[in-house]
Amino acid sequence: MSGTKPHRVRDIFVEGPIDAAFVGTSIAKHATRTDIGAHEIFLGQVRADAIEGRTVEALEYSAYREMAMERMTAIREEAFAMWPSMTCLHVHHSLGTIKAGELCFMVFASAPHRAAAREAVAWVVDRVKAELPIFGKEILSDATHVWKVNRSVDPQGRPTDL
Amino acid sequence: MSGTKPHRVRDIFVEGPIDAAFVGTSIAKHATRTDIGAHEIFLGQVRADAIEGRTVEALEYSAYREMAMERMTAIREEAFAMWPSMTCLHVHHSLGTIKAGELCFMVFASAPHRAAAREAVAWVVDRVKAELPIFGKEILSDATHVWKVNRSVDPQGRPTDL
Amino acid sequence: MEVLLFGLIAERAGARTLELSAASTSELRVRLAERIEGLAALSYAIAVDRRLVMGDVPLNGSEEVAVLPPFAGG
Amino acid sequence: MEVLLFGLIAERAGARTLELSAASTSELRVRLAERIEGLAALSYAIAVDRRLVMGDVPLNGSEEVAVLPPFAGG
Repeated sequence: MSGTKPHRVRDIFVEGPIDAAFVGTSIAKHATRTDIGAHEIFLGQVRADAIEGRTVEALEYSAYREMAMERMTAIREEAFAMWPSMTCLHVHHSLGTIKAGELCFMVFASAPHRAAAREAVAWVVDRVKAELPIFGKEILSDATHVWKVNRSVDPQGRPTDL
Repeated sequence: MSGTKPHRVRDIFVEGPIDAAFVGTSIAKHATRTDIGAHEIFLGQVRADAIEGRTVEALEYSAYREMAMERMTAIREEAFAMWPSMTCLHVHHSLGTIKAGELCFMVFASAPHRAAAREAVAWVVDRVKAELPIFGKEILSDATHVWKVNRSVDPQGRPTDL
Repeated sequence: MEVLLFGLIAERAGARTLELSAASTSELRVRLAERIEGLAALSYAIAVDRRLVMGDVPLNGSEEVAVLPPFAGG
Repeated sequence: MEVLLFGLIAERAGARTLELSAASTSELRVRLAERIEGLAALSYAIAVDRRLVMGDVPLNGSEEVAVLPPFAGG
Protein backbone atom coordinates (compact mmCIF):
# COMPACT_ATOMS: atom_id res chain seq x y z
CA MET A 1 0.00 0.00 0.00
CA SER A 2 2.98 2.25 -0.51
CA GLY A 3 2.92 3.16 -4.17
CA THR A 4 3.57 6.74 -3.22
CA LYS A 5 6.65 5.95 -1.11
CA PRO A 6 8.89 3.68 -3.13
CA HIS A 7 12.02 5.23 -1.68
CA ARG A 8 11.54 4.23 1.93
CA VAL A 9 13.94 1.54 3.13
CA ARG A 10 11.77 -1.26 4.44
CA ASP A 11 12.71 -4.48 6.10
CA ILE A 12 11.74 -7.32 3.82
CA PHE A 13 12.94 -9.98 6.25
CA VAL A 14 10.74 -12.04 8.53
CA GLU A 15 12.03 -14.57 11.07
CA GLY A 16 10.79 -18.06 10.20
CA PRO A 17 8.30 -19.06 7.51
CA ILE A 18 5.81 -16.71 5.89
CA ASP A 19 2.36 -17.61 7.17
CA ALA A 20 -0.24 -18.33 4.47
CA ALA A 21 -2.76 -16.39 6.57
CA PHE A 22 -0.43 -13.38 6.40
CA VAL A 23 -0.75 -13.49 2.60
CA GLY A 24 -4.54 -13.48 3.00
CA THR A 25 -4.31 -10.50 5.35
CA SER A 26 -2.04 -8.66 2.90
CA ILE A 27 -4.58 -9.21 0.13
CA ALA A 28 -7.46 -8.00 2.32
CA LYS A 29 -5.66 -4.73 3.08
CA HIS A 30 -6.04 -3.70 -0.58
CA ALA A 31 -9.84 -3.63 -0.51
CA THR A 32 -9.85 0.12 0.11
CA ARG A 33 -7.76 0.75 -3.00
CA THR A 34 -10.53 0.69 -5.57
CA ASP A 35 -8.15 1.78 -8.34
CA ILE A 36 -6.65 -1.73 -8.21
CA GLY A 37 -7.94 -4.26 -10.74
CA ALA A 38 -5.27 -6.95 -10.54
CA HIS A 39 -3.05 -8.57 -7.93
CA GLU A 40 -0.22 -10.91 -8.87
CA ILE A 41 1.49 -12.92 -6.14
CA PHE A 42 4.53 -15.14 -6.30
CA LEU A 43 5.27 -17.42 -3.35
CA GLY A 44 8.38 -19.55 -2.92
CA GLN A 45 7.90 -22.77 -0.96
CA VAL A 46 10.75 -24.97 0.33
CA ARG A 47 10.93 -28.15 -1.75
CA ALA A 48 11.92 -31.54 -0.28
CA ASP A 49 14.42 -32.14 -3.08
CA ALA A 50 16.38 -35.38 -3.18
CA ILE A 51 20.16 -34.84 -3.11
CA GLU A 52 22.19 -38.03 -3.63
CA GLY A 53 19.76 -40.24 -1.77
CA ARG A 54 19.08 -37.74 1.00
CA THR A 55 16.14 -35.36 1.25
CA VAL A 56 16.04 -31.64 1.94
CA GLU A 57 14.21 -31.22 5.25
CA ALA A 58 14.63 -27.47 5.65
CA LEU A 59 16.39 -24.39 4.37
CA GLU A 60 18.28 -22.20 6.78
CA TYR A 61 18.52 -18.64 5.48
CA SER A 62 20.83 -15.85 6.54
CA ALA A 63 21.47 -12.49 4.91
CA TYR A 64 23.66 -9.43 4.82
CA ARG A 65 20.64 -7.44 5.88
CA GLU A 66 21.90 -3.89 5.41
CA MET A 67 23.08 -4.52 1.85
CA ALA A 68 19.94 -6.53 1.04
CA MET A 69 17.72 -3.66 2.17
CA GLU A 70 19.69 -1.13 0.12
CA ARG A 71 19.53 -3.35 -2.97
CA MET A 72 15.81 -3.92 -2.40
CA THR A 73 15.18 -0.18 -2.22
CA ALA A 74 16.95 0.27 -5.57
CA ILE A 75 14.99 -2.61 -7.10
CA ARG A 76 11.71 -1.13 -5.83
CA GLU A 77 12.51 2.27 -7.29
CA GLU A 78 13.42 0.74 -10.62
CA ALA A 79 10.25 -1.39 -10.63
CA PHE A 80 8.02 1.67 -10.02
CA ALA A 81 9.88 3.50 -12.81
CA MET A 82 9.37 0.60 -15.22
CA TRP A 83 5.69 0.04 -14.29
CA PRO A 84 4.46 3.50 -13.26
CA SER A 85 0.85 2.30 -13.08
CA MET A 86 1.79 -0.17 -10.31
CA THR A 87 -0.14 0.68 -7.15
CA CYS A 88 1.94 -1.27 -4.64
CA LEU A 89 4.70 -3.81 -4.31
CA HIS A 90 5.32 -5.99 -1.26
CA VAL A 91 8.37 -8.22 -0.85
CA HIS A 92 9.08 -10.51 2.09
CA HIS A 93 11.82 -13.08 2.57
CA SER A 94 12.33 -15.48 5.44
CA LEU A 95 15.42 -15.81 7.62
CA GLY A 96 16.19 -18.75 9.89
CA THR A 97 14.93 -22.29 9.46
CA ILE A 98 12.12 -22.92 6.97
CA LYS A 99 10.91 -26.50 6.71
CA ALA A 100 9.95 -28.25 3.48
CA GLY A 101 6.39 -27.23 2.59
CA GLU A 102 6.70 -23.83 4.28
CA LEU A 103 6.77 -20.49 2.49
CA CYS A 104 10.02 -18.50 2.38
CA PHE A 105 9.48 -15.75 -0.22
CA MET A 106 6.63 -13.51 -1.34
CA VAL A 107 6.48 -10.91 -4.12
CA PHE A 108 3.07 -9.24 -4.39
CA ALA A 109 2.26 -6.48 -6.91
CA SER A 110 -1.02 -4.70 -7.55
CA ALA A 111 -2.03 -2.47 -10.46
CA PRO A 112 -5.12 -1.23 -12.28
CA HIS A 113 -4.51 -3.82 -15.03
CA ARG A 114 -2.87 -7.21 -14.90
CA ALA A 115 0.06 -6.80 -17.32
CA ALA A 116 1.93 -4.38 -15.03
CA ALA A 117 1.39 -6.54 -11.94
CA ARG A 118 2.39 -9.76 -13.68
CA GLU A 119 5.48 -8.35 -15.38
CA ALA A 120 6.67 -6.55 -12.25
CA VAL A 121 6.38 -9.68 -10.09
CA ALA A 122 8.41 -11.81 -12.52
CA TRP A 123 11.06 -9.10 -12.81
CA VAL A 124 11.32 -8.48 -9.06
CA VAL A 125 11.60 -12.22 -8.33
CA ASP A 126 14.51 -12.44 -10.79
CA ARG A 127 16.23 -9.40 -9.33
CA VAL A 128 15.86 -10.51 -5.71
CA LYS A 129 17.31 -13.95 -6.51
CA ALA A 130 20.22 -12.44 -8.43
CA GLU A 131 21.06 -9.35 -6.39
CA LEU A 132 20.12 -9.74 -2.74
CA PRO A 133 22.89 -11.13 -0.50
CA ILE A 134 20.81 -13.96 0.98
CA PHE A 135 22.45 -17.28 1.79
CA GLY A 136 20.78 -20.66 2.20
CA LYS A 137 21.82 -23.94 3.69
CA GLU A 138 19.86 -27.05 2.75
CA ILE A 139 19.49 -29.24 5.84
CA LEU A 140 19.41 -32.88 4.72
CA SER A 141 17.72 -35.91 6.25
CA ASP A 142 21.08 -37.29 7.48
CA ALA A 143 21.75 -34.05 9.40
CA THR A 144 24.43 -32.92 6.93
CA HIS A 145 23.95 -29.77 4.91
CA VAL A 146 24.63 -28.34 1.45
CA TRP A 147 24.93 -24.65 0.65
CA LYS A 148 22.35 -23.61 -1.91
CA VAL A 149 23.42 -21.59 -4.97
CA ASN A 150 20.95 -19.84 -7.25
CA ARG A 151 21.56 -20.99 -10.79
CA SER A 152 20.90 -17.49 -12.03
CA VAL A 153 24.07 -16.16 -10.36
CA ASP A 154 27.56 -17.02 -11.60
CA PRO A 155 30.35 -18.18 -9.24
CA GLN A 156 31.53 -14.59 -8.70
CA GLY A 157 28.09 -13.61 -7.52
CA ARG A 158 27.28 -11.74 -10.72
CA PRO A 159 23.78 -12.13 -12.08
CA THR A 160 23.83 -14.06 -15.36
CA ASP A 161 20.24 -13.89 -16.49
CA LEU A 162 19.46 -10.20 -16.45
CA MET B 1 -4.38 -30.12 -5.11
CA SER B 2 -5.73 -32.10 -8.05
CA GLY B 3 -2.83 -32.41 -10.46
CA THR B 4 -3.71 -36.05 -10.91
CA LYS B 5 -7.36 -35.39 -11.79
CA PRO B 6 -7.46 -32.64 -14.40
CA HIS B 7 -10.49 -34.19 -16.10
CA ARG B 8 -12.98 -33.81 -13.30
CA VAL B 9 -15.64 -31.16 -13.96
CA ARG B 10 -15.44 -28.77 -11.04
CA ASP B 11 -17.55 -25.80 -10.19
CA ILE B 12 -15.40 -22.71 -10.42
CA PHE B 13 -18.23 -20.39 -9.38
CA VAL B 14 -18.72 -18.88 -5.96
CA GLU B 15 -21.67 -16.71 -4.94
CA GLY B 16 -20.46 -13.24 -3.98
CA PRO B 17 -16.89 -12.00 -3.61
CA ILE B 18 -13.87 -14.24 -3.10
CA ASP B 19 -12.70 -13.82 0.48
CA ALA B 20 -9.03 -12.86 0.89
CA ALA B 21 -8.87 -15.30 3.82
CA PHE B 22 -10.00 -18.06 1.44
CA VAL B 23 -6.91 -17.36 -0.67
CA GLY B 24 -4.78 -17.73 2.47
CA THR B 25 -6.50 -21.03 3.28
CA SER B 26 -5.96 -22.28 -0.27
CA ILE B 27 -2.24 -21.48 0.01
CA ALA B 28 -1.97 -23.23 3.39
CA LYS B 29 -3.46 -26.44 1.97
CA HIS B 30 -0.36 -26.89 -0.20
CA ALA B 31 2.04 -27.26 2.73
CA THR B 32 1.85 -31.05 2.53
CA ARG B 33 2.92 -31.03 -1.11
CA THR B 34 6.67 -30.75 -0.62
CA ASP B 35 7.33 -31.20 -4.34
CA ILE B 36 6.00 -27.65 -4.85
CA GLY B 37 8.57 -24.86 -5.03
CA ALA B 38 6.49 -22.04 -6.52
CA HIS B 39 2.97 -20.69 -6.31
CA GLU B 40 1.67 -18.03 -8.67
CA ILE B 41 -1.66 -16.37 -7.94
CA PHE B 42 -3.67 -13.91 -10.01
CA LEU B 43 -6.55 -12.08 -8.36
CA GLY B 44 -9.03 -9.85 -10.12
CA GLN B 45 -10.46 -7.00 -8.02
CA VAL B 46 -13.44 -4.84 -9.03
CA ARG B 47 -12.21 -1.36 -9.97
CA ALA B 48 -14.22 1.79 -9.26
CA ASP B 49 -13.74 3.03 -12.82
CA ALA B 50 -15.18 6.38 -13.88
CA ILE B 51 -17.61 6.12 -16.79
CA GLU B 52 -18.76 9.47 -18.15
CA GLY B 53 -18.79 11.17 -14.77
CA ARG B 54 -20.27 8.23 -12.93
CA THR B 55 -18.39 5.63 -10.90
CA VAL B 56 -18.58 1.84 -11.00
CA GLU B 57 -19.89 0.78 -7.59
CA ALA B 58 -20.17 -2.95 -8.25
CA LEU B 59 -20.11 -5.65 -10.89
CA GLU B 60 -23.00 -8.05 -11.19
CA TYR B 61 -21.88 -11.33 -12.73
CA SER B 62 -23.98 -14.07 -14.27
CA ALA B 63 -22.91 -17.07 -16.31
CA TYR B 64 -24.02 -19.90 -18.54
CA ARG B 65 -22.71 -22.27 -15.88
CA GLU B 66 -22.90 -25.58 -17.72
CA MET B 67 -21.00 -24.31 -20.74
CA ALA B 68 -18.51 -22.44 -18.55
CA MET B 69 -17.71 -25.60 -16.61
CA GLU B 70 -17.24 -27.62 -19.79
CA ARG B 71 -14.95 -24.95 -21.25
CA MET B 72 -13.03 -24.75 -17.97
CA THR B 73 -12.48 -28.51 -17.97
CA ALA B 74 -11.04 -28.28 -21.49
CA ILE B 75 -8.82 -25.35 -20.50
CA ARG B 76 -7.57 -27.25 -17.44
CA GLU B 77 -6.70 -30.31 -19.51
CA GLU B 78 -4.88 -28.19 -22.05
CA ALA B 79 -2.98 -26.34 -19.31
CA PHE B 80 -1.78 -29.60 -17.70
CA ALA B 81 -0.72 -30.84 -21.16
CA MET B 82 1.22 -27.62 -21.81
CA TRP B 83 2.84 -27.49 -18.35
CA PRO B 84 3.11 -31.15 -17.31
CA SER B 85 5.19 -30.27 -14.24
CA MET B 86 2.30 -28.22 -12.84
CA THR B 87 1.20 -29.69 -9.52
CA CYS B 88 -2.20 -28.04 -9.23
CA LEU B 89 -4.42 -25.38 -10.71
CA HIS B 90 -7.31 -23.68 -8.92
CA VAL B 91 -9.75 -21.33 -10.63
CA HIS B 92 -12.61 -19.48 -8.96
CA HIS B 93 -14.94 -16.83 -10.34
CA SER B 94 -17.63 -14.88 -8.54
CA LEU B 95 -21.30 -14.68 -9.49
CA GLY B 96 -23.76 -12.09 -8.16
CA THR B 97 -22.89 -8.64 -6.91
CA ILE B 98 -19.22 -7.84 -6.25
CA LYS B 99 -18.52 -4.35 -4.91
CA ALA B 100 -15.56 -2.19 -5.92
CA GLY B 101 -12.52 -3.31 -3.93
CA GLU B 102 -13.77 -6.90 -3.64
CA LEU B 103 -12.18 -9.90 -5.36
CA CYS B 104 -14.03 -11.60 -8.23
CA PHE B 105 -11.51 -13.93 -9.88
CA MET B 106 -8.66 -16.17 -8.77
CA VAL B 107 -6.25 -18.29 -10.82
CA PHE B 108 -3.72 -20.15 -8.65
CA ALA B 109 -1.09 -22.52 -10.05
CA SER B 110 1.66 -24.42 -8.24
CA ALA B 111 4.68 -26.22 -9.66
CA PRO B 112 8.15 -27.37 -8.64
CA HIS B 113 9.66 -24.34 -10.42
CA ARG B 114 8.25 -20.90 -11.04
CA ALA B 115 8.24 -20.70 -14.87
CA ALA B 116 5.49 -23.31 -15.23
CA ALA B 117 3.31 -21.73 -12.53
CA ARG B 118 3.75 -18.20 -13.88
CA GLU B 119 3.16 -19.07 -17.52
CA ALA B 120 0.16 -21.27 -16.74
CA VAL B 121 -1.54 -18.55 -14.68
CA ALA B 122 -1.16 -15.92 -17.42
CA TRP B 123 -2.44 -18.34 -20.05
CA VAL B 124 -5.42 -19.53 -17.99
CA VAL B 125 -6.43 -15.93 -17.14
CA ASP B 126 -6.45 -15.11 -20.88
CA ARG B 127 -8.45 -18.22 -21.76
CA VAL B 128 -11.04 -17.72 -19.03
CA LYS B 129 -11.61 -14.11 -20.08
CA ALA B 130 -11.94 -15.08 -23.74
CA GLU B 131 -13.80 -18.38 -23.61
CA LEU B 132 -16.01 -18.66 -20.54
CA PRO B 133 -19.60 -17.43 -21.01
CA ILE B 134 -19.59 -15.05 -18.06
CA PHE B 135 -21.52 -11.78 -18.26
CA GLY B 136 -21.00 -8.67 -16.19
CA LYS B 137 -23.07 -5.58 -15.52
CA GLU B 138 -21.31 -2.52 -14.13
CA ILE B 139 -23.59 -0.88 -11.56
CA LEU B 140 -22.96 2.86 -11.61
CA SER B 141 -23.27 5.48 -8.90
CA ASP B 142 -26.46 6.90 -10.47
CA ALA B 143 -28.11 3.44 -10.29
CA THR B 144 -27.88 2.93 -14.06
CA HIS B 145 -25.77 0.10 -15.45
CA VAL B 146 -23.49 -0.69 -18.38
CA TRP B 147 -22.79 -4.19 -19.70
CA LYS B 148 -19.10 -4.98 -19.51
CA VAL B 149 -17.30 -6.40 -22.55
CA ASN B 150 -13.84 -7.94 -22.38
CA ARG B 151 -11.64 -6.19 -24.87
CA SER B 152 -10.01 -9.50 -25.73
CA VAL B 153 -13.20 -10.84 -27.32
CA ASP B 154 -14.59 -9.55 -30.60
CA PRO B 155 -18.27 -8.62 -31.08
CA GLN B 156 -19.12 -12.17 -32.22
CA GLY B 157 -17.72 -13.59 -29.02
CA ARG B 158 -14.58 -14.91 -30.68
CA PRO B 159 -11.33 -14.49 -28.80
CA THR B 160 -9.04 -12.06 -30.58
CA ASP B 161 -5.86 -12.24 -28.56
CA LEU B 162 -5.06 -15.96 -28.50
CA MET C 1 -37.29 -25.45 -28.65
CA GLU C 2 -36.35 -23.57 -25.49
CA VAL C 3 -33.55 -21.09 -26.14
CA LEU C 4 -31.42 -19.89 -23.21
CA LEU C 5 -30.75 -16.15 -22.97
CA PHE C 6 -28.00 -14.43 -20.98
CA GLY C 7 -26.81 -11.01 -19.88
CA LEU C 8 -27.81 -8.07 -22.03
CA ILE C 9 -29.86 -10.32 -24.36
CA ALA C 10 -31.93 -11.68 -21.46
CA GLU C 11 -32.39 -8.14 -20.19
CA ARG C 12 -33.67 -6.93 -23.58
CA ALA C 13 -35.94 -9.95 -23.96
CA GLY C 14 -37.21 -9.57 -20.39
CA ALA C 15 -36.79 -13.34 -20.02
CA ARG C 16 -34.14 -16.00 -19.35
CA THR C 17 -35.61 -18.37 -21.96
CA LEU C 18 -37.65 -18.10 -25.15
CA GLU C 19 -39.73 -20.82 -26.81
CA LEU C 20 -38.92 -20.75 -30.54
CA SER C 21 -38.91 -22.96 -33.63
CA ALA C 22 -35.95 -22.83 -36.01
CA ALA C 23 -34.40 -25.41 -38.35
CA SER C 24 -31.03 -23.69 -38.39
CA THR C 25 -29.02 -21.06 -36.53
CA SER C 26 -29.68 -18.63 -39.39
CA GLU C 27 -33.41 -19.09 -38.96
CA LEU C 28 -32.94 -18.80 -35.22
CA ARG C 29 -31.35 -15.36 -35.69
CA VAL C 30 -34.40 -14.22 -37.69
CA ARG C 31 -36.82 -15.56 -35.06
CA LEU C 32 -34.84 -13.94 -32.24
CA ALA C 33 -34.91 -10.58 -34.03
CA GLU C 34 -38.71 -10.85 -34.30
CA ARG C 35 -39.03 -11.45 -30.57
CA ILE C 36 -36.35 -9.18 -29.09
CA GLU C 37 -36.62 -5.49 -29.89
CA GLY C 38 -33.33 -3.87 -30.92
CA LEU C 39 -31.53 -7.20 -31.30
CA ALA C 40 -30.22 -6.19 -34.75
CA ALA C 41 -27.96 -3.61 -33.09
CA LEU C 42 -26.44 -6.13 -30.66
CA SER C 43 -23.56 -8.52 -31.08
CA TYR C 44 -24.17 -12.01 -29.84
CA ALA C 45 -23.00 -15.56 -30.44
CA ILE C 46 -24.97 -18.80 -30.52
CA ALA C 47 -23.89 -21.88 -28.61
CA VAL C 48 -25.27 -25.29 -29.59
CA ASP C 49 -24.80 -28.00 -27.00
CA ARG C 50 -22.45 -25.69 -25.10
CA ARG C 51 -20.15 -24.94 -28.01
CA LEU C 52 -20.01 -21.70 -29.98
CA VAL C 53 -21.04 -22.18 -33.59
CA MET C 54 -19.97 -20.02 -36.51
CA GLY C 55 -21.89 -19.68 -39.76
CA ASP C 56 -25.13 -21.57 -40.36
CA VAL C 57 -25.71 -24.83 -38.51
CA PRO C 58 -28.84 -27.05 -38.81
CA LEU C 59 -30.92 -27.56 -35.66
CA ASN C 60 -33.23 -30.52 -34.97
CA GLY C 61 -34.84 -29.07 -31.88
CA SER C 62 -33.19 -31.46 -29.39
CA GLU C 63 -30.05 -29.36 -28.91
CA GLU C 64 -29.32 -27.06 -25.97
CA VAL C 65 -29.27 -23.67 -27.68
CA ALA C 66 -28.04 -20.50 -26.00
CA VAL C 67 -27.75 -16.86 -27.08
CA LEU C 68 -24.63 -15.23 -25.65
CA PRO C 69 -23.70 -11.55 -25.53
CA PRO C 70 -19.98 -10.68 -25.35
CA PHE C 71 -18.11 -12.36 -22.50
CA ALA C 72 -16.98 -10.31 -19.51
CA GLY C 73 -15.37 -12.78 -17.12
CA GLY C 74 -12.29 -11.95 -15.09
CA MET D 1 39.51 -3.36 9.43
CA GLU D 2 36.65 -5.65 10.41
CA VAL D 3 35.51 -7.79 7.48
CA LEU D 4 31.99 -9.27 7.51
CA LEU D 5 31.66 -12.93 6.53
CA PHE D 6 28.52 -14.74 5.44
CA GLY D 7 27.15 -18.20 4.70
CA LEU D 8 29.65 -20.83 3.61
CA ILE D 9 32.58 -18.39 4.07
CA ALA D 10 31.60 -17.67 7.68
CA GLU D 11 31.20 -21.41 8.26
CA ARG D 12 34.68 -22.13 6.92
CA ALA D 13 36.21 -19.27 8.89
CA GLY D 14 34.36 -20.32 12.04
CA ALA D 15 33.53 -16.63 12.55
CA ARG D 16 31.09 -13.91 11.40
CA THR D 17 33.85 -11.28 11.25
CA LEU D 18 37.62 -11.19 10.73
CA GLU D 19 40.03 -8.39 11.69
CA LEU D 20 42.34 -7.83 8.71
CA SER D 21 44.51 -5.15 7.12
CA ALA D 22 44.43 -4.67 3.35
CA ALA D 23 45.02 -1.65 1.12
CA SER D 24 42.99 -3.08 -1.76
CA THR D 25 40.49 -5.82 -2.53
CA SER D 26 43.27 -7.80 -4.23
CA GLU D 27 45.31 -7.71 -1.05
CA LEU D 28 42.16 -8.55 0.92
CA ARG D 29 41.76 -11.75 -1.14
CA VAL D 30 45.32 -12.76 -0.26
CA ARG D 31 44.79 -12.06 3.45
CA LEU D 32 41.49 -13.95 3.47
CA ALA D 33 43.15 -16.99 1.85
CA GLU D 34 45.78 -16.95 4.60
CA ARG D 35 43.12 -16.98 7.30
CA ILE D 36 40.44 -19.25 5.84
CA GLU D 37 41.48 -22.79 4.94
CA GLY D 38 40.29 -23.97 1.55
CA LEU D 39 39.15 -20.48 0.45
CA ALA D 40 41.00 -20.84 -2.85
CA ALA D 41 38.48 -23.46 -3.95
CA LEU D 42 35.46 -21.27 -3.17
CA SER D 43 33.75 -18.61 -5.24
CA TYR D 44 32.94 -15.43 -3.44
CA ALA D 45 32.38 -11.75 -4.15
CA ILE D 46 33.47 -8.69 -2.18
CA ALA D 47 31.09 -5.89 -1.29
CA VAL D 48 32.47 -2.48 -0.32
CA ASP D 49 30.01 -0.17 1.38
CA ARG D 50 27.21 -2.59 0.43
CA ARG D 51 28.01 -2.68 -3.28
CA LEU D 52 29.63 -5.56 -5.15
CA VAL D 53 33.02 -4.56 -6.56
CA MET D 54 34.69 -6.15 -9.55
CA GLY D 55 38.45 -6.15 -10.19
CA ASP D 56 40.84 -4.43 -7.82
CA VAL D 57 39.57 -1.54 -5.69
CA PRO D 58 41.63 0.44 -3.15
CA LEU D 59 40.56 0.31 0.50
CA ASN D 60 41.31 2.95 3.16
CA GLY D 61 40.11 0.92 6.11
CA SER D 62 36.99 2.98 6.80
CA GLU D 63 34.75 1.06 4.41
CA GLU D 64 32.22 -1.59 5.33
CA VAL D 65 33.73 -4.67 3.66
CA ALA D 66 31.90 -7.97 3.28
CA VAL D 67 32.80 -11.35 1.79
CA LEU D 68 29.82 -12.95 0.07
CA PRO D 69 29.40 -16.52 -1.17
CA PRO D 70 26.93 -17.13 -4.01
CA PHE D 71 23.45 -15.79 -3.37
CA ALA D 72 20.61 -18.19 -2.69
CA GLY D 73 17.57 -16.02 -1.99
CA GLY D 74 14.12 -16.92 -3.20
